[in-house]
Amino acid sequence: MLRDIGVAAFEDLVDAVPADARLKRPLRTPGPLSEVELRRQVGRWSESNAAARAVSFMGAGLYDHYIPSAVNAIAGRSEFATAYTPYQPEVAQGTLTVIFEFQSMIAELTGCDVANASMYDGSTAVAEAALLARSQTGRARIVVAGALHPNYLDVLRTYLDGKGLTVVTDKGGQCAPEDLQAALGPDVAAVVYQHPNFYGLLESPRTLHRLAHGAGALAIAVCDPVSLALLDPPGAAADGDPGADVVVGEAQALGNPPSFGGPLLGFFACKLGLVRRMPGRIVGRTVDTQGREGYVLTLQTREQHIRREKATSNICTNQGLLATRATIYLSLMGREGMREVAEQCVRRTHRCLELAEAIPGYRRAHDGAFFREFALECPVDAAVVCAAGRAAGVLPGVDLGQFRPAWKRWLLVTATEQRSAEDIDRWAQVLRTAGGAR
Amino acid sequence: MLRDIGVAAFEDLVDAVPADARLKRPLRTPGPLSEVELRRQVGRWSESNAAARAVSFMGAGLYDHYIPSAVNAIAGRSEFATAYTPYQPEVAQGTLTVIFEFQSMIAELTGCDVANASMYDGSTAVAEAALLARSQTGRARIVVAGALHPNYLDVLRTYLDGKGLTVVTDKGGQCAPEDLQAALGPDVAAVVYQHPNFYGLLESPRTLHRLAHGAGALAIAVCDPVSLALLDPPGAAADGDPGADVVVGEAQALGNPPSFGGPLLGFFACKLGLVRRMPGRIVGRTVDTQGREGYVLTLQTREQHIRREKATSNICTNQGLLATRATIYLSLMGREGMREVAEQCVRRTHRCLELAEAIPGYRRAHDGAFFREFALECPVDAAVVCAAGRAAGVLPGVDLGQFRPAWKRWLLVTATEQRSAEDIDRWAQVLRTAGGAR
Amino acid sequence: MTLNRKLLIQRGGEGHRGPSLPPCDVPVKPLAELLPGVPLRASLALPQVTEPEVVRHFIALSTLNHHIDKGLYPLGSCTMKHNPKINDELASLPGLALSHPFAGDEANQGSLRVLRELQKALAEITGFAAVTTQPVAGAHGEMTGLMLIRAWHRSRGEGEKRTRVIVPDSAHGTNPASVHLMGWETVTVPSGPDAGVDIEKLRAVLDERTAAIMFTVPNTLGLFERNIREITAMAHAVGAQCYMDGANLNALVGIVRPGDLGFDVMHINVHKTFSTPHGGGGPGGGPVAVAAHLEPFLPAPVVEEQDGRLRLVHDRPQSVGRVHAFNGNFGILVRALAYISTLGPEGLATMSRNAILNANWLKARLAKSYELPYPRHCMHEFVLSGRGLKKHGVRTLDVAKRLLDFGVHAPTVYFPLIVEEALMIEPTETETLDRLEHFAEAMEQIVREAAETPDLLHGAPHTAPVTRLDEGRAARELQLTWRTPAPAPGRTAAPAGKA
Amino acid sequence: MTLNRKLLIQRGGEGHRGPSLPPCDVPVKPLAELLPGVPLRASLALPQVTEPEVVRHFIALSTLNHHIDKGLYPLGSCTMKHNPKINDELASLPGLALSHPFAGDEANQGSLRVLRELQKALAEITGFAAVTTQPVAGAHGEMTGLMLIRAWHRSRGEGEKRTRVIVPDSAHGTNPASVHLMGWETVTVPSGPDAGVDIEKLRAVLDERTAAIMFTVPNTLGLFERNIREITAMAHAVGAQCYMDGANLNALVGIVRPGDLGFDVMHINVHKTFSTPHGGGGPGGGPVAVAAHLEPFLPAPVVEEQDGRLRLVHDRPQSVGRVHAFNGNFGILVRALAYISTLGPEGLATMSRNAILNANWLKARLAKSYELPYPRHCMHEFVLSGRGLKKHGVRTLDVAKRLLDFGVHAPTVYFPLIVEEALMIEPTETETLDRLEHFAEAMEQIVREAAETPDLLHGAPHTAPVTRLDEGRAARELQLTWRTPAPAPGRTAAPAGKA
Ligand SMILES: Cc1ncc(COP(=O)(O)O)c(C=O)c1O
Ligand SMILES: Cc1ncc(COP(=O)(O)O)c(C=O)c1O
Repeated sequence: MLRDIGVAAFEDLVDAVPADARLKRPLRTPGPLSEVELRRQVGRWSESNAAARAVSFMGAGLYDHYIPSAVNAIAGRSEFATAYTPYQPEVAQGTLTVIFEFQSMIAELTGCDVANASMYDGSTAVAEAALLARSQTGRARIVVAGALHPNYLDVLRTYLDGKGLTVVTDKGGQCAPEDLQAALGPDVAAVVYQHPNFYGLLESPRTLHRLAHGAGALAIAVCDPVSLALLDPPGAAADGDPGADVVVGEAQALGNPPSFGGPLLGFFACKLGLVRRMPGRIVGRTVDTQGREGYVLTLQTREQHIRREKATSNICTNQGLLATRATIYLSLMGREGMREVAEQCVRRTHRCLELAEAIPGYRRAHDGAFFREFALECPVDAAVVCAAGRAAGVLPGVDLGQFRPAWKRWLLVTATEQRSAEDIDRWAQVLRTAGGAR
Repeated sequence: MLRDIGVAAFEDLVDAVPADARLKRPLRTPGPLSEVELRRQVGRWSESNAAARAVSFMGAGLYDHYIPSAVNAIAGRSEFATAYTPYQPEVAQGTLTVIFEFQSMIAELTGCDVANASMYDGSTAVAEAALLARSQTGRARIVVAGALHPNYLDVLRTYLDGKGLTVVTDKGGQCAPEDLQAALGPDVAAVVYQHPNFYGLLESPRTLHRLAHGAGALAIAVCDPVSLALLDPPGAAADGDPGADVVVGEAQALGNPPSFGGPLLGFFACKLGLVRRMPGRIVGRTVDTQGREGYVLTLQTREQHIRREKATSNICTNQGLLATRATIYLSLMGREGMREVAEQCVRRTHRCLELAEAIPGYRRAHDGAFFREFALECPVDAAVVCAAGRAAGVLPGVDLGQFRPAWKRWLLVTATEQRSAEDIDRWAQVLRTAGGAR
Repeated sequence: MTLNRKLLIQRGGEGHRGPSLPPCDVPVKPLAELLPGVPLRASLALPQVTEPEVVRHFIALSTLNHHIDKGLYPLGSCTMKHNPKINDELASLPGLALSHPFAGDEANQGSLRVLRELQKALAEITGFAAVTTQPVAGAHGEMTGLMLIRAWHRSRGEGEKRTRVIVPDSAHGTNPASVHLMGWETVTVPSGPDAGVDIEKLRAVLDERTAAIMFTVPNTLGLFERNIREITAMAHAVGAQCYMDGANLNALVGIVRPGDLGFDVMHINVHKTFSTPHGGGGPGGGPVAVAAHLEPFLPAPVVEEQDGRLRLVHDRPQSVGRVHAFNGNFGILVRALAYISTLGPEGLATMSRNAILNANWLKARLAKSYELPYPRHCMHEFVLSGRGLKKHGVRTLDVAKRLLDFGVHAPTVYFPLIVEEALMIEPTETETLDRLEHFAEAMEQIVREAAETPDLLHGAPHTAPVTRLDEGRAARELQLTWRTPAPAPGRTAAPAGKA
Repeated sequence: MTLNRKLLIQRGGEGHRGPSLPPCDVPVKPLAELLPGVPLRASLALPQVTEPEVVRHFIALSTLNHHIDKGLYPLGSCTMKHNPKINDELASLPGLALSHPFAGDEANQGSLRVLRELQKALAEITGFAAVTTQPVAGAHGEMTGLMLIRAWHRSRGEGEKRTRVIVPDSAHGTNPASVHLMGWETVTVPSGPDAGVDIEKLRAVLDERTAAIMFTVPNTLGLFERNIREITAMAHAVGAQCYMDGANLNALVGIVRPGDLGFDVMHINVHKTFSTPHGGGGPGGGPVAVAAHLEPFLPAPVVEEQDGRLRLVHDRPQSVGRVHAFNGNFGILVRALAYISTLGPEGLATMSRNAILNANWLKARLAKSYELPYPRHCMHEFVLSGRGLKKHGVRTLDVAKRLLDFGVHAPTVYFPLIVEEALMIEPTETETLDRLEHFAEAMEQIVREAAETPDLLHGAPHTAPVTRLDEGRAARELQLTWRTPAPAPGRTAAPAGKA
């Protein structure tokens, strides 16, 4: 090949690279490892995680849901996994059609008019929603109403450079409308609330929307898509409330494993009127020169590759394959399946609470209706319960002490449809052991 | 649908089924189980096998070789996995081309002219070869020369209805030519020998061929395809010997897991002159009406669906997907990779022997060169060594006592390229522990 | 003009390598020292290709196939139903995939449990006393079943005299071929006008030389033999055994059990009724179920349970012996058990009911445009005749090839032999009404095309990767490996597109 | 005429169901009791379809895609190389796939080990002191890197005044977009005639308002900036930081390390250089590597090792904060580490060398038929101009669309903006000479076609599942979900075939 190129040595090709800056030694990186060795090594790492064996009652934004085998079989196909962004739509109708279906299903779940092709995760979707609200309203302040996931709040703070952020602390777990009212003003771009919130408690979306809209701010809902299979969708109009302007959230739960927190699937849905400010890719339906239906990336003039510094966001690569998985998942589960998933999560988690409340020393940290997650106040540090769980092959919940010292007796508990009654009994046994009350 | 069909009730459709013979109660079968429950149950069964954790030094016809990840990724595609036998070649060129490549690679490995699309397993391939020899020669007696896998011998006996079978017992592990000579006669249809044989020992194929052919019998070699990457292929002519007439064997080792002994991949290769008596499917190359190359099932007049009772065999469904896996495997490994696999198996197994011989009480059961497997005589029952191994997460070899009481101190040992030096050291430690000589 | 489709041996070359192996971390002694005096081969002509190119090669090939995940596959007698993905996942669990039959029962309780549970379920479904899971395909099961019958006759001192098996003329080719493998003789009985066997002709050939009758139920016309219990009784009356070819079990589950129809033994194609994927030709599974009197003869070893522990019992003095080197197609049996467990008792019955419903719906619809030789309610499949199209110079083969242009696979054609220009159609229960309608429309359109544009059918398929292939040439030239020279090169098409 | 391609919502219906859930084995209380007073939704318009139909739907869709396992994918700046299958396998090991970040360090040693080893390897490859693996894409990394720079300036009391970032005109759109996200201003500097940045113009805009320069190395023309060290020195001289967009790192590994070129911070696209599959748009991974002075500002938490135990350290007072809810795209990072480990030190260097070789070979070949605006040796990619074809009325878009007919993907087109009718070609190192030759022949044939049959190009692609799509209509009509009415139906083609 060198001859064809017309050089004598490879070095001639890279002569623009300053000779004295070049690396003159081999890299000190691991390997080379054959597949046999890699499987052994990574297999060992995998086994050293408790998740290799334990049953999990952990949520807090990442859930261990049932993933139908067909999701893996289909999404693993090279055609989906190894394709690039659909820049040549004529040879990317597979990906484009799937995104169109994804957008449609997210719009349906959230009650919004439109949805995009995905965001990095739930937290950055929240942050981008806040930025959208700022540019839409020309106002600066973002008000977080009640218990938003602490990590989401962190990311929002990072994106907002710590400025213009007001947090209306929850009262007994939920946002008190009067507290929110007090925090509002003419400089508020948006009210952000999570529903069900970080503690799993249900908020009053319509009230929050009315307050936000009353102040001329946008209402941004952060939702768990599993809950949306049952709950009144916040993006839809009802009782004179036009609905949230933006609904975002994390859709990992739809056919994707927790995977130590990534890759995830942020979703972003909104009113049609906001679509030109929406971040990320959007697919639209059109026709080809022969009049056949087809799909393309559309509204690209919002995007960085066209608009550069005037783009609505800098996002380029997104979380496409997870959106594909979510689309397959939702298709397999269907309306009835999704409802059942949600109902089972509700019922199994409530069963956990029922058992826990019968054990001396344990009680709910909050009142109020919760969906599929609740904070349990333990008679000992939650870390003690977690340690007891690990010994018994159970991850009994999220130790909230890792977020705030004041929460160190709180355990955030969820049970998906994968947790059997027997699992839940084992879970309760862990609580008994840890609480000292056998 | 019933209306379209023109009946009032489903029962009308099955009115030919005698009413009093019908099943009037629900079946007593397990389930229904959701995927979640199935994974739990079958997962539990899987975990209860020692193989879930132990490193294996077991062979005897089933080997734990490295399977490249790409083999699973490709062969798992619906296009290969869920297609039927390629009866409509125009929409089965994928399967047909793969079989053609499989036949080509098996022919190359064995040194034969042609190979078929697969047999049930190595043992039934041997039996079918014996039947071919009978019909080709018009003679009845099949002579087994030396150490054929005992289970293969069983299957051969079953297929031959126990008749016309002479076993020339090995001498010190190998077939003694004079013993074979003594067993031959004008009624002998074929000489069947395994090479490397059941004990892993190498036979002298050319000598055996000469004896067989001298008696007017066919020579049938039973081979491990991994060994054929290095060994002189018995089907090829050399030194005036035209080679074995038929080479059969088990190709599970080529990209397929042991899977408790099935599904397996019998292969069947032979001289071109025998092709019209060959059992099973064969693919041939041809052209379509536009002159483009293509592949079809050919010589179907040998097969049961055309010839019925005059067919060369009753085989219909074969082991196609395993042949696909083997073809992908051989393609990925290539000439160099296959040689290296074989060499590593030789070296690692010889390393086992080296370590074992240094432990008091252990010694080889036979002399003579062996390929990738050897019988080790233990100071205690092999079952004791196996039990010690299980406790230590090692399956140290095959306890030959399960075949014959006289062999109860013999452990048949193999180490594939997957067994590291460290694994082999652990193996030796098991031997020490079991032998009482720490 | 995509890259010319080449065989892998024509790609790559020196220096191209796939995935690597671990380094040899044991002492690397020269082979000549480890294999003293052993003749080694001089060359090995396998491809040398990189992983990306291997992957592309096989993925490109894969796309040339029709498969069940692409569309309807109404191959009569093959029961091409959906293969749930979970079953493949379970069969590849490491503890199962890596389990080794010689590791001992203690080490293999999980694998033995699978065999045991499946055997129990199959015995229940078929109404028999015991099941062997050693046979790996239908034909293998047939052979095994006939061996059991032979062993039973021998045990009664009738081994020598009973050497004939009576098989209806509608039987699958494996039946007579399996009979032949026993060294026995096939006696063919013709079907009567209602597609049932001609009872009088049957009676005429049944005698003390009869080892067995071998019936497919429902038969290969998809019809249930009304007189089946009289027939099995007649056979028993002369001391013969009754073998049922269970390839069509998909019609019967939860409705009627072969053991209750007078049969003594049957095989089951798990790659049909129990949805294990067909893999482009296999592997399948052909368990054999038997009445109690045949149990002692089952291939050894058998699985037995005692106090919850399972073991393989080899000591079976009356056994016909092994028919497989190990335990049958275990990985396939895992899938079958998973399928049975997923459906559960009611689901299994619904499966057969829906298979029957789908077939009858399609039959009723297509009877309007094709000839239906046996106008009765069918079970899970039915047979049409394409004879009526001959007047247009169109044959069943043309219909089959034309169907490929509609994205569906052709039915089984020219079988059973007793129907002229047969089209044997089995839609299975996993197809929706949408799919059946689409298939029916295609079949109807083809009837119109036969009259109006018969050459369109003669030239079909038009949209497949290749047009009709020259099978005669393949059989004449016998190019069976890539070492044989390729046929004269075809036209290299320029990329499509109107200039 | 295959079954009309429908959206899933148009299929199935009542009674159609996918896989089932376990029965609810806890007390089934009415929802109204568990969710008292909570407003529930009235309807949920999701499809109801069976598993077989869902599988077919998505498999049929999948076949409409080009993908790296199908053929060449020479998208410049995207590094579409082969994705080894083993990497996917490893990422789905249950212990990794199910690990939960809130389970605590004790429970997650394996996952933390992956992060730690990858961070070490990336630091070594890039020549930087530390790496964060939190950012999940290149653009996310850019934002994170700029935040680190901002934090550093602030720590030195210069936060207020440094609000400008200098970006060459050849830069990718994410660069200015990321700058904008910081509330900063982009200053664009033009490229000189040798495609390097115009040093004098650069000098003119560098001042104490400059927060950073942001360079892609090699640049998006595939050319290595000869003066890069002078440039970084110039920037440092005015107190600015130097950000390297590492999207093109595939050209540099083992050859030169960005940390040794004067850069302070860079991001790495693991979905390019380290071969994690692109998934039809993502997920990727955008780790950021920094020199020691920026380390205190990295997003919290960071992984630390002590006595072989790993932990996530949150107490990082100077941290810019979190940029991701958890630990970045962990599953992708597993793949990247597996890739790095497979290649090993020498393999990594060979990777970049071969990427450069392949690109130069193709460049030398195509320079004979296309205009090469910058006739220099390139690194891993190069840019041609299709300007010469305009005289035939053919544009680069036509070339791109026509290439699809040859079974290869089009290069990146109309980028970088500084080349008229740009074709940006990156073959990657995993392509064989065969594949490059085929691509070159296709490109050459297209030049001939442009002269002889330009309409063939205007109408291209001819063999793709659809012809060119009306993007204007899509943007006008905004049919963004299946609730919007479908466009006027297209022609329903009769099955192909000449009557
Ligand atoms: C009626 C009938 N019997 C027997 C068989 C043979 O089964 P197998 O192919 O599994 O050997 C078939 C297979 O097509 C069949 O349809
Ligand atoms: C030069 C360059 N910079 C940045 C990016 C953005 O990376 P990502 O798509 O991962 O956000 C790209 C991606 O195409 C690129 O080519």
